[in-house]
Amino acid sequence: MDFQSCVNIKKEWDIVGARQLGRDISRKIGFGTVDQARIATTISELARNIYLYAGTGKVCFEALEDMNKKGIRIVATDDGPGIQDISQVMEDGFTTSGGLGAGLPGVKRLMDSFDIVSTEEEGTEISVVKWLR
Amino acid sequence: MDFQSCVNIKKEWDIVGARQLGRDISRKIGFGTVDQARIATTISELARNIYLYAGTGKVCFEALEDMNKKGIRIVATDDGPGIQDISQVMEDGFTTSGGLGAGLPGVKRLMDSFDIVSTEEEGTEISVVKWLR
Amino acid sequence: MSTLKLDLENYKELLQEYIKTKDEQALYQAEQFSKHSMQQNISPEEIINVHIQSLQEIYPDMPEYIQSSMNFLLETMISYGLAYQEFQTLREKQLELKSEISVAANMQKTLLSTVKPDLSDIDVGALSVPAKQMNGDYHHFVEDGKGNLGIAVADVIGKGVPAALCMSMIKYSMDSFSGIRTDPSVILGNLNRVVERNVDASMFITMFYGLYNSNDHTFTYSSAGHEPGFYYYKDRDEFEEIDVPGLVLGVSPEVSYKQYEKRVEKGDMIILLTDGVTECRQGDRFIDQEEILHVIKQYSHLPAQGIVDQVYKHFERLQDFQLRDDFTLIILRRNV
Amino acid sequence: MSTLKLDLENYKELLQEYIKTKDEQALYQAEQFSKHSMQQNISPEEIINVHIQSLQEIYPDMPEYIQSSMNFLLETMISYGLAYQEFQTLREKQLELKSEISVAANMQKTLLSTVKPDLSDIDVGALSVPAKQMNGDYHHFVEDGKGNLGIAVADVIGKGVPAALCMSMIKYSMDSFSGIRTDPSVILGNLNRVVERNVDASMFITMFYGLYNSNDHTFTYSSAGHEPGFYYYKDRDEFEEIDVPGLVLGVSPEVSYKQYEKRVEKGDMIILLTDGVTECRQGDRFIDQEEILHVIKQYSHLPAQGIVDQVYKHFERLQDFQLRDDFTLIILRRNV
Ligand SMILES: [Mn+2]
Ligand SMILES: [Mn+2]
Ligand SMILES: [Mn+2]
Ligand SMILES: [Mn+2]
Repeated sequence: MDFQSCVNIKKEWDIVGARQLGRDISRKIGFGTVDQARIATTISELARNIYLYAGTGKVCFEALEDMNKKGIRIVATDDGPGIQDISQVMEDGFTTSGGLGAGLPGVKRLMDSFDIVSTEEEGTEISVVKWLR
Repeated sequence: MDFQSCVNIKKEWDIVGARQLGRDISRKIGFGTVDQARIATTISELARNIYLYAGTGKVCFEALEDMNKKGIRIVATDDGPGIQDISQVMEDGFTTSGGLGAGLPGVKRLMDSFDIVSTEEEGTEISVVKWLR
Repeated sequence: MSTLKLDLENYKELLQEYIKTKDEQALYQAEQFSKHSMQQNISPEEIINVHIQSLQEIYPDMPEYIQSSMNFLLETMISYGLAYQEFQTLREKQLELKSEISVAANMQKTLLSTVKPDLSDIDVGALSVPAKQMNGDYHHFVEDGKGNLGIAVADVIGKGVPAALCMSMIKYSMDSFSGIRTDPSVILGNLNRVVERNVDASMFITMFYGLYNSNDHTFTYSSAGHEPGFYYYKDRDEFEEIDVPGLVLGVSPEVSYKQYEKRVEKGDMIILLTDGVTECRQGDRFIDQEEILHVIKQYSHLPAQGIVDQVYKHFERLQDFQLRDDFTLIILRRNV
Repeated sequence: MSTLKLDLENYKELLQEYIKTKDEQALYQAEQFSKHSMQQNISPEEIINVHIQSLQEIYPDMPEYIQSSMNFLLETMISYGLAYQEFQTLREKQLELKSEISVAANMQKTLLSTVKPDLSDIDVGALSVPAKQMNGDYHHFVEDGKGNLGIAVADVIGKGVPAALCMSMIKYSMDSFSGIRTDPSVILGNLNRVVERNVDASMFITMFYGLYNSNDHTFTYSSAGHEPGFYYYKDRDEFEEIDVPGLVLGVSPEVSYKQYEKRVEKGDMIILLTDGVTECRQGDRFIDQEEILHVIKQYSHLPAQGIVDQVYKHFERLQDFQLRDDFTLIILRRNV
C-alpha cells in the first residue's frame, strides 16, 4: 500500500491528529467541504472506538486512484478485546463511542463501503472507502 | 376575544398572508427568531390543511396575556368535510399537507397546547397556544 | 408559485430575494424548499452547504470570517444529518413491523372469532375491542344443541403481542375440551393445568366461565380471579356484583374451582366484562362502578347488543378515543 | 479537553477559536458539541440560532445581509428539527415494540420447548433458530413409553409474529391429539382440519410427521407438502431424498395423507429439515443440496447433535450471520 500514512491512537488528543491528517489527505484528493466533514466524523468515530474500547491502535489513510475514480480508504486497527457480536454493534440504536454519536452504523452511512473483521482477544480491523463524485 | 385578527384562506397566497400577520403579532409579543419561525411553520401547516382539504376557512390570532405570562393563540377554522379519524391524523407518519410536512403531530410539537374539534360535514377547528418563555 | 427546483440556483434566488425584500413569501418558499429537500433525503448539512455556496456567489467579497464560521456550523450538522438518515431507516422498519403485526392481528381476529348465539329465550350482546392492534382479552360462546350456552371471558395480564400469543392458547385448549364436559369448574380446572404447564409463572390469566341452561333458566359459573360481573334483578331494578373467589389460571398446578348457581328470572340480565371496562380512566380519574351501571341502565330499553355498543361508545369518548386496556363486555338477558 | 458546556458562551468561544486558528481541534469540539446537544434533545434550528447570536457578539459590525441570510437558513431548519423530534419519539416506540416482541419470543420459547429424547438405540440431534425474534418453524418430539418416538417438523409460510401465532396453534393441537392415535397420516389429517378451520386460506403450513419404532426399527412417515428430508445409507455411504407427496395443511378441509415406511439399518441416518436449511443463500447464490450433504458427511463422525450444530455454524457464516429464514434441522441415527 503506497501513499499510506497512519496515526497512532493512544490519547484523546490523537483523535484530533487523525482527523487533521485525514482532512488534509481528502482535501488533496479533491473532496468538497461536506465530504471532508463527513470523513472527519468517520475518523472521530473510528478513533474514539479505539481510544475507548481497545486502548491503543491506529488509523491509516490511503489515497485510491484507478482509471476513472479517486477515493480514500481509512483503516482502523486495534488489538483490543474484539467485538463479540458484530451484528449487534451494526444495529441502529446500539451506539458505541460512550453512548455519544452515530456508532458503526453511522460510519457505514457516511462512507461508500464498509468492512469489519474482529477476532476475540486479537482485535478489530475496520476498513472503509469513500469515492469522490 | 379582544386583539383578534383573522386571515381568510382561499388561495395558496393567503398562507403567506397568514404567516406574515402571525409573525408580526408574535414579534410584537416578544418571541425570538426561532420561535417566530416555529410559529410561522405552524401557521403554514394549519393554513395548508385548510387550503388543501377544506377549500376555505380562516386562521385567527390572539395575543394572550395574564399576570405572569404572555403568549399567542392561533385558531384555524374551516367548514370542510371534517376529520373522520382524529386519532389517525394525530399519529406520527400519517402526514397531511399533501404528503409534505409535519402534519398535525408536528404542529402539536411546535406549540405548547393543542386542541382539535371536528364534526363530520361541519368542519374542523384547531386551536393552539404558544407561551413566551 | 410553481414547483420548486431543488438546486443551488433556486436556493440562491430565494435567499437573494429575502435579503432584498425581507418578504414573508421568500420565507414560506424556504420552508417549502426544505420540505422538498427532506423528501429527497437531503441531509441538513447539505442545506448548510448550499447556503454557503449561495452566499459566496451573491457576495464574492464577503468577509473571510463568515466563510470560516459557516464551515464550523457545517461541522455541527453532520451528526444531525446522520440522525436524519437513521430516522428514515427506522421509519421503514417501523412500517414493516406495523404491517407484520397487523397481519397477526387479522389472523387473531379469524382465530378468536366466535358466533354470537341466536337463542329465542335469551338476548345476547357482546363486544371486544383491543387497546393495541392485538387483543389480550378473549371471549367465546359454545352451544351444545341441548339448550346449554357456555360463555367464556378471559383476560391475560398485559397487552399486545405476548398477551395475544397467550390468548391463542386458551382458544385451542377450549377447542380441545369442548364436547367432553361443560361444567364451569371442570373447564377452569383443565385450563389452569394447560396454562401452568405452558407459560412461565409471571404470566397469568383471569377467566370467568358461565353455563346458561335455557331449559330451567339456571346460570352456573366459576371464576379464576376474574373481574366481577354484575347481575341485574328486573323486579327490584337493582344490580348485584357477581363476585366469587378463585385463583387466577397458571399460578398453581392443581386448583379446584368452586361452582355457583343462580336462577334467572324474566328480564334479568347477566353482565360479564374485563377490567378494561371497569378500569376506564378519564385523565387521572378512575370511572367508578356506579357510572357503568348508570350507563347500562340508561340504555336498558335497547336490545342487549345495543346496550353493549352504547356503553362502549360512552367510555371510548371519555377516554379521548384511546383505550388503555382491551375492552370486553357481554350482556345476557332472559327474554321469555 | 474538559466536559463541554452546552451554552452560547461555549459555542462562541469554539467558533472564535476556529475562525482565528482554523484548528482541527475546534472542529472536533464542534462535533462533540453537536453530539452533546443532540443528547439534550436540542433541535438543529437552535444550533443555527446559537450560531447567529455568537456571530453577532463576535462581530457586532457584520454586514446586515449576513444576519438576514442566517434568518433565512434558520427557517429551512425548522422542518428538520421536527423530523429530529419525531425521530426521538419513534425511537422510544420502537424500543417498546421490540421489548414487547422479545417478551413474546420468550413466551414462545417456553411454549415450543420440546425435550430431546434420550433413547439408547437412537442418537438424536435437533436445532431450531428463528430468523427474526419469533420462530415460524416448529419441531416436537413425543415418546409413548412403548419404544415409539414421534417427530414433528413444520414450517409456517412467512416469518415473524403472524407465523409464530400460527405455530402456537400447531403446538396446542398436537398436545390435544397426543395419546389418541399416533399414525402419521392420521395426525396430519387431524391437524389439517384444525388449520383449515382456524386460519384463512392465504396462510398455510407444511409439515412432516415421522414415527420411529425402536422395537423393529421401522420409520413410518407422512408429509404435508414439507421440504424433503434425506435418508443416509451407511452401507452404501449414500444419501437419498425423502420426498413424498402430500397437500400442505390448511388448503382443503378433508385431505387424506399417505403413509410410508422404511426399515432403518444400523448407522443409517434420517435427516429432517425446513427450507431455511436448503434455501440458505450466500449473496445471490443459492446453496445447492450437494453442499448440505457434503457438510453433513464432513461431520458425520460426530454425535447427531454435533453434526446439527456444525451444519448450522457453517451456513450461519455463509449467510453473513443474518438468517433469511427460520432454520430447523433434526438428525436421527440408529446406533444399535
Ligand atoms: Mn389484558
Ligand atoms: Mn385487562
Ligand atoms: Mn416459515
Ligand atoms: Mn421456511
